[in-house]
Amino acid sequence: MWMWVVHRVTGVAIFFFLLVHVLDTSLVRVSPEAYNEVIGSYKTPLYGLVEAGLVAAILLHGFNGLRIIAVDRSTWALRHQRQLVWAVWIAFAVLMVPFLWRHLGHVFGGA
Amino acid sequence: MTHHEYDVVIVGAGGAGMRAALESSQRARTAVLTKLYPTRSHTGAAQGGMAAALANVEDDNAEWHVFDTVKGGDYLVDQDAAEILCHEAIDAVLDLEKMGLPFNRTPDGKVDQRRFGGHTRNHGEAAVRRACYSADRTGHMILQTLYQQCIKQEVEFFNEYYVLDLILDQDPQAAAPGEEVAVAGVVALELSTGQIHTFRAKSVIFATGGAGKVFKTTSNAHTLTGDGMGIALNAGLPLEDMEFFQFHPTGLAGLGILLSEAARGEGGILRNSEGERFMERYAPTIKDLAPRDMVARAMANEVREGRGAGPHKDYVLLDLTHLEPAHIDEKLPDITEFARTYLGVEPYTEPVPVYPTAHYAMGGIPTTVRGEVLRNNTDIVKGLYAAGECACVSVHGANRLGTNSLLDINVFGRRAGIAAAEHAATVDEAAVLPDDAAARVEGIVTRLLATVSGSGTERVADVRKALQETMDRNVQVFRDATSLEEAQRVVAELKERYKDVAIHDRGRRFNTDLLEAIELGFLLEISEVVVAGALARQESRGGHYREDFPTRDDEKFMHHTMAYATEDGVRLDTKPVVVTKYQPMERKY
Amino acid sequence: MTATAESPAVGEVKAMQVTLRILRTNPEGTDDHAPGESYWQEFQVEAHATDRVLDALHKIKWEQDGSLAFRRSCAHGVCGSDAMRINARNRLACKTLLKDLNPAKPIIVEPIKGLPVEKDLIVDMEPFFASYREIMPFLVTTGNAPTRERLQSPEDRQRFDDTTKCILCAACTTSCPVFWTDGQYFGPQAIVGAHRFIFDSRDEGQWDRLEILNDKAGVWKCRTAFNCTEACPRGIEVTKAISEVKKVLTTGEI
Amino acid sequence: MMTAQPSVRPPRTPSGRTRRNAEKWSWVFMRITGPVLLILIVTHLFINLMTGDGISQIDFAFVAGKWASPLWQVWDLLMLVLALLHGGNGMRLLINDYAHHPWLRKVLHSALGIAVIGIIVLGALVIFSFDPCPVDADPSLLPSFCEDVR
Ligand SMILES: Cc1cc2nc3c(=O)[nH]c(=O)nc-3n(C[C@H](O)[C@H](O)[C@H](O)COP(=O)(O)OP(=O)(O)OC[C@H]3O[C@@H](n4cnc5c(N)ncnc54)[C@H](O)[C@@H]3O)c2cc1C
Ligand code: HEM
Ligand code: SF4
Ligand code: F3S
Ligand code: FES
Repeated sequence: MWMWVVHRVTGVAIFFFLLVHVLDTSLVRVSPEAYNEVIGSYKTPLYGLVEAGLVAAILLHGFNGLRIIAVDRSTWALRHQRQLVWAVWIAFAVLMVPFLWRHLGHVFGGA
Repeated sequence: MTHHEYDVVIVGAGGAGMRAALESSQRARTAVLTKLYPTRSHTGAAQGGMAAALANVEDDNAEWHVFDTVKGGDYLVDQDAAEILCHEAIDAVLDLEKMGLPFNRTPDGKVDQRRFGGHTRNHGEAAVRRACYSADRTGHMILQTLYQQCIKQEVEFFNEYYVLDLILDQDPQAAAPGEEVAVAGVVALELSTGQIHTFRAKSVIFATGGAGKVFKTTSNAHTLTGDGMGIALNAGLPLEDMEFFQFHPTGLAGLGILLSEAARGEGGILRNSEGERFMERYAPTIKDLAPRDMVARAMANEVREGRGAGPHKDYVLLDLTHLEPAHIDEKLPDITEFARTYLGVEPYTEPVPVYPTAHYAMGGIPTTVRGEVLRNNTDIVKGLYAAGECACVSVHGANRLGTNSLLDINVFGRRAGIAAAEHAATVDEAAVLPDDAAARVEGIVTRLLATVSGSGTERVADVRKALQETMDRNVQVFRDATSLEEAQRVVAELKERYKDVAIHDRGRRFNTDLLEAIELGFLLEISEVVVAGALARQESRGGHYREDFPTRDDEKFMHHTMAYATEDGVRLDTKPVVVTKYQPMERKY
Repeated sequence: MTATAESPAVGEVKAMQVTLRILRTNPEGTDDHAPGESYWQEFQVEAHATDRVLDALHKIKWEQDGSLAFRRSCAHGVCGSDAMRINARNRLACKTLLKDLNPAKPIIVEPIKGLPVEKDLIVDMEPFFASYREIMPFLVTTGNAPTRERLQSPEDRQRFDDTTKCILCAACTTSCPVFWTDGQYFGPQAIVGAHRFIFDSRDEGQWDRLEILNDKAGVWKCRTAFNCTEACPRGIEVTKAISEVKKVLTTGEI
Repeated sequence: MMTAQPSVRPPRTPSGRTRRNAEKWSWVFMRITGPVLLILIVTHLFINLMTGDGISQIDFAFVAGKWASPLWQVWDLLMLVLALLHGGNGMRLLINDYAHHPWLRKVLHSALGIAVIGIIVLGALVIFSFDPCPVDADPSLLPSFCEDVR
């Protein structure tokens, strides 16, 4: 049940981010200045964190999506769905840790 | 108050009620009134199987089944009824199969069958596989299948309507022999609103199930309070053979939850504290698969003689440990689960503590083989029918064979349904339901609701507990004059106390407090009849065992008991037993 | 006199105090509460670890407050009357032993969610049964019936064994988060009910049933939350049954 | 008074069966697009955030540099379309779950449809009509290859 909530919340979050993301990227059509100005604001630490959250959401949603698909397709996965929830979190952690380390390095390292 | 009119009204939606409804709703405008949602009925708790001489796995025939039923019932069975039961059994099972019931199957795809107590080949030679089953949830499957068919046929249900009174066009006890007495309808209380409803009908079928809650240790549901029997009694009708109550050998010790006889049919063995297979001493031929009354007595005897197991030496053990776990899972999944859940015992590796539990009322509302209710030994009440555990056709006599009850509800439920609809087609107008038809019920409800303000002094639960404990102590597997007189005294006392009961819930809606108080009234009346019948029957026969009269006495007691409620207590009468082929013999297994 | 023992207990268990916190609703109101208002009430009862929650509820009803309303019948988990939310999980009160609940803390008892509450722990089951009725829960056959039984191999019988166990208790449907948000959803029980017939080799109405479940409110609403499987007191693999129905719908093969 | 309910009380609005397998295809669609998106997005994120200088490298020049290659043009377009359809369909399911009034449902569905189509069209236009070296722009903001073009 909780994974269902996570999936739903992350799905919605990604969707709204995507709307904004396409809009801001569209600014490249307006002018390089406008784009860079907006993107520049993404480079503040606050936005860095939001960005990290987004990546987290995508990874969680994505891996859990794979789990859901597996559960629908195989009886083994269905019977081991609880273990698969752990697998999702582990895969998520394995990717998130190096990412955060690097990403937050960029964000706060001021490079 | 709301008034309804139907051709046929069926009270009860267990196996018997719904089987009747399937027949009558095809032929007449039918309403089914039930105090529980149909799928909650206790038929769903039945486990082991339903008997029919299908001969799918080994040689068998209906005549052997008749013999077993008569002998199992200690010759108190009406043999004409037993013949109908056993011969119609085959179609009853096949009908259910065609309705979709998922029976277990033989390798060649037929309905599988297994052994059950008292069912034998060739008049007692050896146990025969006669019980058609679906794992250990046969009753569940029957109940579900019948309900599903009712949905298909759009049977009209009135769920959670408690029928509390039966209205006849005149007092059946006052009417002269041969005079016509007809049914007019029933009065019911709707649980969700507390409203009283009157139902006028040309035919009424009672299928309200058993009365196991007169005992403390029972396999029966909380709701099996003998309402139908009590209502009939109050309406001036007799109850037949109520002293015969079946104690099932294998109830979970202390709880009474049933472990089906199928456990023994599949090879389970009863052992005492010494590990001895004691049934070898009591029934050398068929041992653990002897009829229930014998096994229950043997168990109680082992405990009495100090060979009980456990810290208090008060139960025996049902040993399944020699069976393959896979076999247990396939054939007995539910009951092994009960042992795990409620006693924390793992049946694969440990024997399960068991002790006899009050299980089945052989007696009930006397009927003919068409389900017509008798108001004395010969006259029927026009338009009134009964079927299932609340009725007594008498196919079970003094002791019911396992799997014969699921059969009974199907065969006689069907017969009652057809007869009721056919009767309704022959009468133009139902008997008049008087304007004050609901007066009695209203009186009871108003009186009980008034106790909320503090006029009563007794608690329903206390009176009920005292009753159940008395019955367990004095009217169980072993009885004698002293114990029965004690029970009689206590029941009389409790009836007095009952007049002072008070309830707490002052509301009208879902007032289950009120209903428990009313149910207690039925329990008290039925207990009184059970005890009176048991006292009068100075012999031992089937489920009724008198230690002061340990043998069967065909000279004096080869007859049914008919009990009537009168102003001054229970009046007993007798009714001859129908004997066609089988003369009473000694009962040995 | 008789050999009936006073409740032959298997191993002695000591009595203890347990607290039950019950969410109550009285449609007609009480002295302190308006009609239909829901409120929490605590009761303390003396009980044994091996007692069921149902026993504790009975103790309350029989000794303290007769107006407490709940449904029950069989008391051993086969009739489906007493599904309720106990410590935030749907269970049958008669199949839940106190010792499995940590009786040191108050035991929280609420009506099952998603169906209208009628009184205390009693909910209106009608919408639930209506869903069941809608999926044609009965064997559909054509042609003449054989004189004997319809044959079915043990393997074919096995295919739908799991879903025949359903006792219509509603624990699954009322634990499903999708059902909570959208009562239009048929709910897992109805799918279990349909599964029982779809995979029955004797049935010929499968495609009508599948058609009904292929609807907006049908199987596709299931988001594999697994609450139903976890709630089912009969141990039915509900999500698996739902999955099998989805599979049939996508592949077109039974 | 409550009467017994012999016949089925309709607890739900039937879909009308105009699009018989709509929900089925929606379900299948989510399962196909999901894994594809996972690959697309993870790669996208990896390139943008993990390689080189991570988030700080992102500016007009970076984007323009990527879109100069048709591979990334197609990649991003695919990502855009699939993500919006997948996400949009997901949102539709949510609306069905939570919005119980028919009119509210209609409003939300329309808003969603407009947003999804609008964004897809906008995004596609941006990707394809994109000029990495706008003439009037400050050259320092442009990708390095613009110098060759000039
Ligand atoms: C645990 C157990 C296992 C059993 N196993 C077997 C077995 O393996 N084989 C076998 O042959 N037999 C078995 N039996 C016996 C058999 O199951 C019952 O005798 C039989 O099911 C009774 O069916 P019924 O239709 O008469 O009553 P029930 O199924 O009890 O139905 C009674 C109906 O009457 C309704 N009702 C009652 N009072 C009222 C009222 N006042 N107003 C309105 N409605 C009312 C109830 O709502 C219910 O619908 C078993 C019994 C038990 C308890
Ligand atoms: C990263 C790869 C992704 C995978 C593997 C994936 C997988 C899935 C799957 C399988 C579902 C169906 C869930 C179900 O039916 O129970 C789903 C639902 C959903 N997805 Fe994705 N998805 C991904 C990316 C996205 C993106 C980028 C968005 C946003 C634009 C998104 C938004 C949603 C939403 C809103 C839902 C509906 C959630 C619900 O109904 O509870 N997903 N996803
Ligand atoms: S599937 Fe399980 S939880 Fe659901 S109604 Fe049936 S028995 Fe109850
Ligand atoms: S809880 Fe609900 S979402 Fe599906 S898996 Fe069970 S039906
Ligand atoms: S009372 Fe029958 S299931 Fe709990």
